[in-house]
Amino acid sequence: MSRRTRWIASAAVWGAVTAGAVAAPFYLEGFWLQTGLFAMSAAVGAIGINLLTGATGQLSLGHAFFLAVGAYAYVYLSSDVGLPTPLAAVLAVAASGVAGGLFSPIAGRLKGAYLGIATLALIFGGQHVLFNAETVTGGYNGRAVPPMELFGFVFADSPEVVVFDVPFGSLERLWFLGLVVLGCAALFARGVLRGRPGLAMNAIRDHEIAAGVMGVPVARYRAGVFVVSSMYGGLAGVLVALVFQRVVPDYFGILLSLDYLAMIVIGGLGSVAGAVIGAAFVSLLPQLLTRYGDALPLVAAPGSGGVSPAEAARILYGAAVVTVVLFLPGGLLGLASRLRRAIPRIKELRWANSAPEPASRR
Amino acid sequence: MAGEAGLEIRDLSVRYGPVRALREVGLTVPRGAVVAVLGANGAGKTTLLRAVSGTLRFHRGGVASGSVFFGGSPLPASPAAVVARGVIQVPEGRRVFGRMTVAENLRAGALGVRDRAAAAGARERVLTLFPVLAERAHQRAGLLSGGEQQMLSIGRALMGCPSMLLLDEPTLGLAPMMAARIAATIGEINAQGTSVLLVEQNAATALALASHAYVLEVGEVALSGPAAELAASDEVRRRYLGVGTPETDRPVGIGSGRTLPRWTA
Amino acid sequence: SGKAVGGSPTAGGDGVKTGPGVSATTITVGVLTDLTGPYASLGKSLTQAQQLYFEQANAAGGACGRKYEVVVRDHGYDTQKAVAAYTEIGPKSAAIPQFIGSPMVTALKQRIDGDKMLTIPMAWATSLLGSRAIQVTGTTYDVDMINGVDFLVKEKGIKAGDKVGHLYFEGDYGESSLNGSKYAAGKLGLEIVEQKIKATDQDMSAQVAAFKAAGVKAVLVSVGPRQAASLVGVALAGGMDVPFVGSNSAYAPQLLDTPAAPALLKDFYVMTAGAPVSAPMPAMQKLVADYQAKYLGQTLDNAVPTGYSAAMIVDEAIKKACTAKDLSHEGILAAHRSQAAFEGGFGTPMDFTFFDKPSSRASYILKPDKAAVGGSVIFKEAAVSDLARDYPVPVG
Amino acid sequence: MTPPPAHAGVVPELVVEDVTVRFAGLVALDAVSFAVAPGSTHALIGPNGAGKSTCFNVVSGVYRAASGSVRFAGAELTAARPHEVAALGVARTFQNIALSARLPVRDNLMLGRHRLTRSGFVSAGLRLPSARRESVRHGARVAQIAEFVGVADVLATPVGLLPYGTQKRVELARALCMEPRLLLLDEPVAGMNGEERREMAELIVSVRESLGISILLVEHDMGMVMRIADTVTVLDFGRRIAGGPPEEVQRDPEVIRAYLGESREGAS
Amino acid sequence: MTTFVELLVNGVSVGAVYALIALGFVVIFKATEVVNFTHASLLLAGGYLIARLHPVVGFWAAVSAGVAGAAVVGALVEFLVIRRGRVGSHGVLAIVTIGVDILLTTELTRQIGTDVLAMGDPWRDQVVRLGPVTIAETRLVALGVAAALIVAFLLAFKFTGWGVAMRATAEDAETAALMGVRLGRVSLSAWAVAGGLAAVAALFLCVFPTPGLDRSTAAAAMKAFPAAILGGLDSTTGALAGGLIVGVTETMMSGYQGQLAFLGRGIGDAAPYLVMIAILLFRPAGLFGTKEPARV
Ligand SMILES: Nc1ncnc2c1ncn2[C@@H]1O[C@H](COP(=O)(O)OP(=O)(O)OP(=O)(O)O)[C@@H](O)[C@H]1O
Ligand SMILES: Nc1ncnc2c1ncn2[C@@H]1O[C@H](COP(=O)(O)OP(=O)(O)OP(=O)(O)O)[C@@H](O)[C@H]1O
Ligand SMILES: [Mg+2]
Ligand SMILES: [Mg+2]
Repeated sequence: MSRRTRWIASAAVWGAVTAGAVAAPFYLEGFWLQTGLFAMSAAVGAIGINLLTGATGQLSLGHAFFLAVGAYAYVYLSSDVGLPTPLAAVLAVAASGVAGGLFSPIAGRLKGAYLGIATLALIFGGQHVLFNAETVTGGYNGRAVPPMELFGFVFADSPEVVVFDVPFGSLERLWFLGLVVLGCAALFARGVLRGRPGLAMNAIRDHEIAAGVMGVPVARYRAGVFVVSSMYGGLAGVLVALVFQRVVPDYFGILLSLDYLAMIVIGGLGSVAGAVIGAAFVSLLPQLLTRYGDALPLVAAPGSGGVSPAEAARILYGAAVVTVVLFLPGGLLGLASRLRRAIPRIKELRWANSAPEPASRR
Repeated sequence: MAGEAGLEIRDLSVRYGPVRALREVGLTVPRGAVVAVLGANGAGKTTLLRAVSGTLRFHRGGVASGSVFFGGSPLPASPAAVVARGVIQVPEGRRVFGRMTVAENLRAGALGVRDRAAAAGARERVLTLFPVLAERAHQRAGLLSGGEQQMLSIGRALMGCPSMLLLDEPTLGLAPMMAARIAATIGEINAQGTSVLLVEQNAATALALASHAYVLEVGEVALSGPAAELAASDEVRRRYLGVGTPETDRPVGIGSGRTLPRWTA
Repeated sequence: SGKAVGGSPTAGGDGVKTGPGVSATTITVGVLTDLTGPYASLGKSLTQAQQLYFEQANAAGGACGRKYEVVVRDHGYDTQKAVAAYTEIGPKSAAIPQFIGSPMVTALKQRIDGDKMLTIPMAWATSLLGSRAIQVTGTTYDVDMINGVDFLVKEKGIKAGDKVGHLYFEGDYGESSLNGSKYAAGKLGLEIVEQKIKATDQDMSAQVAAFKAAGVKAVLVSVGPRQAASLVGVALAGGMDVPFVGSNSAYAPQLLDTPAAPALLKDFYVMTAGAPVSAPMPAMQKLVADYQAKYLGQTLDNAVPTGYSAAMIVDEAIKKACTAKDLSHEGILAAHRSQAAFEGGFGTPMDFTFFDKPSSRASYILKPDKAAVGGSVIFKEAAVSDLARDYPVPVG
Repeated sequence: MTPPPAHAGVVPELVVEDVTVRFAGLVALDAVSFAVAPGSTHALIGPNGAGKSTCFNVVSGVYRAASGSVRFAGAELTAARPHEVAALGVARTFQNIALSARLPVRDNLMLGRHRLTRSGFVSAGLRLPSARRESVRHGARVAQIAEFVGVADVLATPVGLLPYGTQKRVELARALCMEPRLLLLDEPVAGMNGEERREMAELIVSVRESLGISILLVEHDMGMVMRIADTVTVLDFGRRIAGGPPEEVQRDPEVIRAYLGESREGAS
Repeated sequence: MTTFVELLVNGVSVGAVYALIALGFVVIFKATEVVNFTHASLLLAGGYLIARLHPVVGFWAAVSAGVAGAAVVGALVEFLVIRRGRVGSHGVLAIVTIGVDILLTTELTRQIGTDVLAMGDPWRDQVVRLGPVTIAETRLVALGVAAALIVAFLLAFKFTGWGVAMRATAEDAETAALMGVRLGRVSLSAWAVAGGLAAVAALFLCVFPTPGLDRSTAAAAMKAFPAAILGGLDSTTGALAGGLIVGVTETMMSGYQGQLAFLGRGIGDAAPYLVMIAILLFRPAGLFGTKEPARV
């Protein structure tokens, strides 16, 4: 198949995806928009941790901390310092980067399970600070998040805006912001992974000493990836705060970190698309189940005994992690590419042309 | 064939997913014999040994057809069961347990041996063969030099009191003197009744040791016969004995054909 | 598209103005509870009690010619899930008779206020006061603690200059309680020795050691039942024989089956605004009978009347709003706020006209009792201490 | 012995002086000294465990020497970290293959270009034109080197699926991709048969011919050492026991005793 | 001074329980190099069995049954999940264990419901008085059991064929198979042992100073993480040392939180992690852990 047809095919797919994403707020109710926005934020964070864990082989259980730094820094900088919100958002992302940088003595030196568990300290230490530094963080109850304001346009429910007869509240408006942020974050990460830094990261993962001998400053790169990954975390934090309109310390706990790991494994380690797919899966599944749990067999109404929808969601989530990892090496993304190969006609739409089986980089 | 109760490989085909690595390979190691397998890189020598030991599944491969018999009955597909039958492999690339000490590595080699006296005897023999292993008994194996690891790898296999030894490039990375020692040892072990299937790039050594030899090419048996006959064949001399024999020793470099232009930044 | 503008309060066929959650035949109430998280046992009792209430209400003809429909969402004490659940059921609920978790309610405070959604949080922190739509029932934690300190001074021989320990949870619950105990201590010349813990802490040995070292004469307990049991057990075993006064969330009858039982039965008291299920009130006895009939063999604790009366508060507001022919959120809320002396038959009367003050300041003092239904009995009838009456409640 | 090519001037000398390396209770290198003349091929031989790889590790910055000095291009290498050594134009292959098994050959080779390329997180992430140009230009060079080494047809294959011998070639190609001035080869023909050995030897010679770089070689195949090395240094138990032109070393009784053994024929 | 001694003694006694939890964790890591997040739910399973069975069969029989039952659960996890995962990467397997943990914990907490289950142990709330300091009998027993088990495993790993096979498998399964190691059996036994250890740890976690087993019990497994890392993930001695350090740090920080108020109240929970970071800065493989051999 010629380059040209392939290009046209992929342009068509992306066009359709974009059109769908743009049309969504006109049809979906608030609940779905909110869920979608959580998924987008999760995707941004998952891309970040995939850079670290998937591409560089550094386990992190502390990612939730960087989300917290981003979220709280945004709130602090915009409401207490009084910076314009876009600037506050940018600085909040930078602040997460700095927090990641401060951890580099550990992040540059440890690896594997040791680093993973060491990063738990970020979660517990971080939550301790969040609970205690009440003047900045609001303590246990957290703080309200000021809405983003870009060039005079406010991402909030008021002033009212109606587009094509559909009232555009904060969720509808944020939807587009989320799309743009996710798109940029994904493209950036793809560039990094396919470029020189991505190779160096993979080399560190596969053979640390060889990477050094090939000219890669290993400790500096490890720390660098950690910083980039924390900045992704921070960006996800800002986004989730905007959607939430509230930041509370409890949210940024160990479970969130574990969810992120599950996302990248379910989606497919080391790739951007994998992170996005995994994030969507992990964020949507419980919501789908609580929403439509009543319709499922074996799931009982909450409060009536039996398996409640929340429990069913947990069980399905756990089962999904197990099954995907065991039976779909390469995650959902791997499954997708295998399907694509299996169905010749769709094969023509392949946008990742090379890289056969072990899709460790994309 | 003379293969009275030795190792018999019949029409063996092996695949790694879509890659076909062996095609209808037949090979016999009579009891008490040394048989050599030669072949270029990627010919399938390692694959052959993996198929015998039952470790193909670790490489996402499997036997497509054919069978392996040992002592007159089929060899089971599980590595542990193969070891239990006395068929022990020295894998390619040393594969010592780097985080365990040298002594523990040897211990691991004897895990399948019930008979304590036999294990002690084997240990004695290994340590006299490779004194350096005794000196380094408590060093972690991962820190040994390449050649020392190779010795450990062979020693570890000998700890299992094999009745049939599969050797995948045992002299890889060994100094000439040590390689000669290994060759002599193989002869010795063989003399004590152990059959040997030897995969070896050093064709001269291999053909000197073996009674019979096979040449694999792209997964198929291209040549086979008594070792002496093969050693005399032109083809084998050219391809597998090439470097290192004075006759073919010609000045290389000049006129080697290829050149790489310099990089200008 | 289906989302096009519309859905503002419209008049139904019966001339009643309706709002979200109210159709011609049904009134939907939303329950945001915790059935799988740390407060699962509370959530379960509350939810079952409320389901019982609305079932009974429907059997008695419903409200305003409509039947109640209860939508339950379990957020597992996770703020994000609670926000998502509110986004889902908020637009289709007339009121929320149960919302567990003060961080969750706080996170949604602005939206609840904006939606004018009558919401009854199942948390009693002062930070939830000050919002017109949110109705904290009974006393707040600090008021309970003030009454508790008063009790210690009046009946347990604590006097000015003594030290009193206060073990509390990180968060609203604990900190609200601590506010109360500090206020009371300041007024009475006591010294409070603080120990803060997390919900995941299980073993209170270190805290007991610290209290012992400080020489406390009594201990206030604003933690979960497990921690309370551990504290009391360790203290007694270690020879620290002092009275303990717990907040209403510090005790669960299940603990009487554990080795901590003797210690709990000895000198441990619980402060609460609602009467215990063992209280000899006719309404309570009927509730106990009905509940046991419907939920055979399930734990019956003091959360049952709490949940039941919260449902009753919502039902009353809706019925009142019906007479005013306005079942919009605003209508329901206005009807609710017009009640100055609500009495559901389960304890002290409540005043809903102010939303920046607790609706009551009277606390019962309960004592664990193995034989009693619900595991506790009234030790002292509900009363307002002088200290609590004059206490300026912090708001928000 | 081939005289150093004319353009050898750009290649500095490697001087190893009195280098001692100790590991808990073991002297792996004991005051070893030798020098690699610009543009020459220098072989390092010795029995197993003599300290050859350790020597490589010291030169490439992987191990720290207890004392002594290693100088190259005016820099002291004993204090340098691996990537700093690489930056000076020192490349090496590994005795035990150290490639990224899951990545295709092309990516493994591109890693070799790391020191010659510049694009960082920002320019790669934003796909700045500079980063694109760089990757195209260096991609072409990688293809050229792959062609030269004979791995051009497996550029897209994950390394882990290749046979041992081919992986060894990829190792060499990756080192060449660093455009080294000094190339350290640790047993480049281990695991190869006669013909492949000869090819590899030719390849090494043409590398030196066409690039004029210095090569430091560890190899147990004496035939090959004799034919391609200009100078040989022999180590035993961490000590330098002999050195000089190959023919001389080959006849040294000490070397025969410690390394070659009495019957060289049988062992080659 | 008395307070200090009392806190120290308490810290050591809590630490013994943490050490027990960490030990199970270390056994799996040593045997399979997998960071086992399922440990929390194995703990819950063991505790649940003991709690449910003791009224029926008596305490000691219930403990044996609990240990056996949790071992079976561990073995089942291995057989049904871990074994199927020819994933290669230990990091990915660790994530599988997260999934398994979610499954098991959800079901077990559903079973436990809102109850608080007593373990029915013979020590009840008895304490031993050492001068002015009191210590719960349960904790003394825990310390003894932890020490005994740790010594036993130390010896087992070093000197038995099982230990050697286990470590060999962890490092290189294929080569271990070539040594005649039955991989399935080794891995199965490791998980079974970890399950049994979890039951023992659960017992001591749920007796006297804490009121009993309930749905939040599993959270305590988190304490084993800093303990295991502190000591070195692959060291049984390290599990003991790490457990004690975590216990003492936590207890001291909580006990003195009045004096340490500037660090924020509730520092007791975060403190073990801070100590862990401090130690890892100087010893990246923990106090007793073995460093990766690095040579090329
Ligand atoms: N895991 C695998 N997946 C796919 N193909 C493989 C795998 N392992 C080996 N092969 C292929 O099978 C063929 C035979 O490989 P094998 O390792 O058996 O060769 P060999 O004769 O041992 O070579 P060498 O002398 O280099 O060791 C090769 O073409 C190789 O690329
Ligand atoms: N990191 C280390 N820690 C401890 N000992 C080491 C380390 N590296 C090497 N050694 C020891 O130093 C000695 C020299 O090792 P080296 O690898 O340099 O040998 P070599 O000459 O390359 O041998 P071979 O030809 O077998 O590869 C060996 O005895 C080895 O055990
Ligand atoms: Mg091979
Ligand atoms: Mg070497």
